[in-house]
Amino acid sequence: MFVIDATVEKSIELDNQIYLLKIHSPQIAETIRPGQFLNIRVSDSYYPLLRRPFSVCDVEDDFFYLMFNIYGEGTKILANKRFGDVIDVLGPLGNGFNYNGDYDTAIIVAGGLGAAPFPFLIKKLPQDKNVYSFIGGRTFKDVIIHGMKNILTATDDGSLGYKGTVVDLLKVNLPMLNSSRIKIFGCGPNAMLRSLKEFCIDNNLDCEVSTESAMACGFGICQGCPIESVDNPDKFLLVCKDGPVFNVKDVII
Amino acid sequence: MFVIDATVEKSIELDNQIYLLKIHSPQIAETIRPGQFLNIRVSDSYYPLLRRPFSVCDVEDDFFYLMFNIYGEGTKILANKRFGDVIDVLGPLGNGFNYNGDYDTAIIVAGGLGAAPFPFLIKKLPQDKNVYSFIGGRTFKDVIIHGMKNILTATDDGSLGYKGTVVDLLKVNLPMLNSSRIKIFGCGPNAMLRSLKEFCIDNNLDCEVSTESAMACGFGICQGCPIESVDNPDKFLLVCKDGPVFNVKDVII
Amino acid sequence: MSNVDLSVKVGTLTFRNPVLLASGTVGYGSEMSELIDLNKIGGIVTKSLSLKPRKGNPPQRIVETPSGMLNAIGLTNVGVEVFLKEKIPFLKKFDVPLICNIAASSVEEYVECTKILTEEETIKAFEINVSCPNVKEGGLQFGNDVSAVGKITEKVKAVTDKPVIIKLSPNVSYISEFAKVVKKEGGDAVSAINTLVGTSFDIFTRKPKIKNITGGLSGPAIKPVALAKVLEISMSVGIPIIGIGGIMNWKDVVEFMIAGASAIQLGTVNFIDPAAAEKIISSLEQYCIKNKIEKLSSLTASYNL
Amino acid sequence: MSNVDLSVKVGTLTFRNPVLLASGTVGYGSEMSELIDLNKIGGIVTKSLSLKPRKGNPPQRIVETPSGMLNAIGLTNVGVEVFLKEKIPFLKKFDVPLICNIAASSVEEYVECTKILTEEETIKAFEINVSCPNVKEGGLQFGNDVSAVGKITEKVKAVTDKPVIIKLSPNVSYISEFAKVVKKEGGDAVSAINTLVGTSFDIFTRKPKIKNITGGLSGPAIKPVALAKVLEISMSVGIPIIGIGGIMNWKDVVEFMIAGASAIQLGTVNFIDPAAAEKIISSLEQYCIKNKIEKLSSLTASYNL
Ligand SMILES: Cc1cc2nc3c(=O)[nH]c(=O)nc-3n(C[C@H](O)[C@H](O)[C@H](O)COP(=O)(O)OP(=O)(O)OC[C@H]3O[C@@H](n4cnc5c(N)ncnc54)[C@H](O)[C@@H]3O)c2cc1C
Ligand SMILES: Cc1cc2nc3c(=O)[nH]c(=O)nc-3n(C[C@H](O)[C@H](O)[C@H](O)COP(=O)(O)OP(=O)(O)OC[C@H]3O[C@@H](n4cnc5c(N)ncnc54)[C@H](O)[C@@H]3O)c2cc1C
Ligand SMILES: Cc1cc2nc3c(=O)[nH]c(=O)nc-3n(C[C@H](O)[C@H](O)[C@H](O)COP(=O)(O)O)c2cc1C
Ligand SMILES: Cc1cc2nc3c(=O)[nH]c(=O)nc-3n(C[C@H](O)[C@H](O)[C@H](O)COP(=O)(O)O)c2cc1C
Ligand code: FES
Ligand code: FES
Repeated sequence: MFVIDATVEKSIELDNQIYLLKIHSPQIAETIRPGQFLNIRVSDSYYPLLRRPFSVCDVEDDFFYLMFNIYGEGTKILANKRFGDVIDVLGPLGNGFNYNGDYDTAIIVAGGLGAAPFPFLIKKLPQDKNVYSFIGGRTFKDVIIHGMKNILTATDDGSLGYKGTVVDLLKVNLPMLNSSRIKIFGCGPNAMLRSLKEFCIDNNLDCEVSTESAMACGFGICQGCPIESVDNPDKFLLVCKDGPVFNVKDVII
Repeated sequence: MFVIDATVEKSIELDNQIYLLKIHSPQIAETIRPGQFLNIRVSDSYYPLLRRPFSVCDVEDDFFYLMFNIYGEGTKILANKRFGDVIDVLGPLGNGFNYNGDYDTAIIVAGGLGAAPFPFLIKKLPQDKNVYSFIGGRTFKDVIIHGMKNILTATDDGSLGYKGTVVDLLKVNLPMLNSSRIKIFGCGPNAMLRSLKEFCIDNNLDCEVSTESAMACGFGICQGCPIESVDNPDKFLLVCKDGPVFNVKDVII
Repeated sequence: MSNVDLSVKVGTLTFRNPVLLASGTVGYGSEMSELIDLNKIGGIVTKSLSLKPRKGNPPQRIVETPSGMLNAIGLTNVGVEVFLKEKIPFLKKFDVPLICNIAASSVEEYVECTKILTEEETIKAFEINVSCPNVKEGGLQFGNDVSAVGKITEKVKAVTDKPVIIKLSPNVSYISEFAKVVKKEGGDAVSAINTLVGTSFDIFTRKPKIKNITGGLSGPAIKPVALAKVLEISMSVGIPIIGIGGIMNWKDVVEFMIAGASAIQLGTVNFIDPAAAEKIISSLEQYCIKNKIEKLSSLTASYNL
Repeated sequence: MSNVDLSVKVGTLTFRNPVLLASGTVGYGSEMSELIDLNKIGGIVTKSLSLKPRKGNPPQRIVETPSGMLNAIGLTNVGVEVFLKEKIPFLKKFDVPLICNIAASSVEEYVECTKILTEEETIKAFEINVSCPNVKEGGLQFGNDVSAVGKITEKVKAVTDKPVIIKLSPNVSYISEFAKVVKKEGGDAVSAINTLVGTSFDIFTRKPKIKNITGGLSGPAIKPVALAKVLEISMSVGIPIIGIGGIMNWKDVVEFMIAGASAIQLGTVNFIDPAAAEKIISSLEQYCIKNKIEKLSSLTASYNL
């Protein structure tokens, strides 16, 4: 964990108003793992005041990528960064995915911008794993397939792929994957994560999800990001330090 | 008085870290008079929150110019404006100089950035007036001669022109100007304005100065910019509305 | 024309929309009238008036702070007499409810001002400023004293039939105690909040940047505090509330109404974006249409705790 | 090595420089130690401790506001016992004065905590939090009650020889009255200020963004208020003050010292720029050299009104 000034290489706007920010930082590129995140100071003024947490979306040589859409003040400023702009990055933060396990098929389940951490995960997956990417969104505009492999899509309105939630799509397709040694990696809105959790627990599937929370510090000093633990009702876990990736068995989403 | 979005044409950096911002606005260019000012919103965030007042430095066709140096947060943001950036301008504000009078020689007395309003004034002076520009600064770096005519300079450290204050320079040179019908126009730090006022009153010279004050609104609704009136000790004048230009006889600086 | 009803009630007062302009941030209306159409605004609250003209504090009166500003104007005003003679005729030209804000140094002065002003039919209501942090007498001395606020309410109510709104100070432990006494003494509504006491030093001269030493903090910086005060009153006292503090846009207005405000006032934003009131009113209308809200007033105290 | 003396005294306590890290914004030091050299910091104030562990408030606990943030952590902490067993050993490795902050729900609990912790020699002083706005019992209930603050000071002083600093609430009319009672009951210093009560609503769900309904406002937005509170105490009570509230850089530190603070604490800035403390300390040194200030402590209460 360190604080570093990193230099923007370029800001890329994908079709659907999704931005990819390519940033130069050998130190981050070298140390960060899939599922970890960075806490980014978007401006040196006091407005916006707090850093903004972003998953690392991908790493390429000495560069890393962030993926986001313009949501509020902070992401608006980020989207306008240009070549040569310097941004203050705190990271690597959090635990990251456990992807070196005893399984043969990795299933990505992403809702909307929940796609962000997966290009990097897919890149880092050991060679011997198969990957299927289940990508959902409200409409076709919200489906982000950048950096995904073996893609199946679902939209609430049926404008692209399966009509229904991405978890429904998973339910329908799982039998056909013909694998008993599956690990699921999910990221997306809480409602999606809750239904994914239910499905995985009912079907005894190993599943890790990347969670979100409002955050101030991002590294465990403010206690701002609690998440209810299954094992210990007397104590919250911290999304920033104990997560953001949790096994669905361990947390109440 | 109106609020308008104006488009930056370019930001020009003069040698001595003085910026000229050229801005497109036919409405401002057409209506503003020398000595009037604009209250400018440098960013649409809440930091910095308040508008910043700037004299109009010059007008050319459909463009107007601001002149400033990087002083704090606001001027830093302004200096970084580029072609196409839109800024929110409130103006024209204040009264401006009375330059159409019964005199034949206009004498400009400017200290440091007090030079700002004079290029426009000099341009607008009736053809039949002579102009001399007395320009002072702490060192040669602070002497701004942009847009001035018949220049005499003074610096506190003697690094350029006369060694001493610009008012001292005026005292020394006034007899040589050979004119009895003089009008003096001053702008600069309060200490300079005070000594200019003293000199002009002692010598019965007609003198208008452009004053400064912290401001919030710039158009008379906040009462934030009082200046002590000579005539009426029971009531302050407002720099933004009754000024910023005052005859030195009327105000206590 | 849409069917949305933006009108709100504050006690017996009706405003065509909840957006009023706050005392001290609109002068007596004339400058603002060049920049916005006053006939569209919910109402105007005048700069605080006292019986005699007040010169106010010497400069520097204003300093910027992070997302806020400090002011110590010191209640500069033309006095009741000049107001009636010179300012009212201009305001009469507009179809906009006028609330007259009064600040005084004694209970008697509050009463005296009200007595004189209540004769003027253009004035629809009074807002009694018991909370100015920038004057030695009156101001906080009253604003922090429950019984003084009660007494002022009672005495002012006794000399006017028009609604009396008491503008409360946020610089107290429990603002609801003040709202309670206002209600008890017959006050029609409360305005919350006035500015928070603050200061700022020049680190080179070691002098306060504001000549008055302290000033009143306003602007977006104080919005969370103002909202908490409005909510506190709303949850414990049944009195109409006019919400004030850091409102910059229509979303802030909705937030204050949800927290308990029947109407709101725009202060500092008028300096930054003089057209804010008009923009906000039309955005509120759009918001209602989009969210199928028939009566904007249904937002008031609609919090979901 | 420069000859500048950055050290400051707060009552009988000496710190090598005035920059302490505020309670709740540094945890128990371990995470921060990865980002800055704790051996250079003036001191560390622990997250508020209570006798038993506290789970704290459910999420959402944090929301950003203009130039500030609201938090309602609810005093999540490991409790006195675990603190001594698991956190102290780590902190012992550093040469940095440790101030233990205590928050409790009753006078007895304050006393009990102090009694246990005073045995631990690593702890140099106590900061008694009587002003947390985010817990039902204790917190503001004490912080807004002069006699409760007096009683807590007296009882805690009775069970420890170490300096006792009382952390005051800004949510009161006159903070100096609280400082006075602390002094009278033998308190060694006051910390000013804790957070201001604030709230924020989601305009779509109409729920408070913070689950606890209200939270504590911190950050640059509150700096002017904090400075005014420090000045108020400094002008009327002869007690050392630790200034807190919105400090972001060395200039802010100088401003607080001029206004009356002997030392200061960094809070919210630690989240934004975890290295702020180190940067500030070295800038303060530069500032002293440049301005030929031999002892930084000479700034304290050097205001020029
Ligand atoms: C571990 C982690 C990883 C994330 N990764 C990504 C990513 O890769 N791409 C992406 O687009 N977004 C990601 N987010 C969400 C991202 O942080 C928010 O979209 C961002 O803060 C919005 O900032 P804004 O200034 O544009 O929005 P504003 O609404 O102006 O402000 C956002 C504020 O609200 C809070 N907030 C709002 N939305 C969220 C949210 N979804 N999660 C947490 N806090 C929120 C924050 O506290 C922040 O202070 C991640 C969040 C977390 C916790
Ligand atoms: C009528 C008028 C005309 C002006 N014309 C010019 C001009 O042409 N060129 C120029 O460079 N400057 C001019 N100034 C001064 C200019 O407004 C300040 O330099 C500017 O506000 C600095 O902003 P900042 O954000 O960079 O500085 P900051 O220090 O970040 O903030 C400035 C704040 O402090 C106050 N302030 C600081 N300095 C001044 C000052 N000198 N006058 C008034 N308020 C001040 C303001 O209230 C403002 O909110 C003028 C001021 C007035 C009143
Ligand atoms: C420059 C200035 C002058 C003010 N003058 C008065 C006044 O005369 N009387 C009064 O009751 N409130 C006065 N106020 C307080 C405002 O009416 C309002 O309560 C406060 O500014 C908070 O709202 P805001 O954050 O929207 O500005 C003044 C505020 C400012 C900024
Ligand atoms: C997330 C957070 C947690 C806090 N927890 C505590 C606490 O446990 N005990 C305490 O006395 N103060 C606590 N505070 C208050 C700070 O110590 C400090 O008084 C306040 O934040 C103002 O300073 P700042 O503006 O520099 O943050 C907390 C503040 C924040 C932001
Ligand atoms: S964000 Fe601060 S502890 Fe997690
Ligand atoms: S700046 Fe507002 S009245 Fe002059």
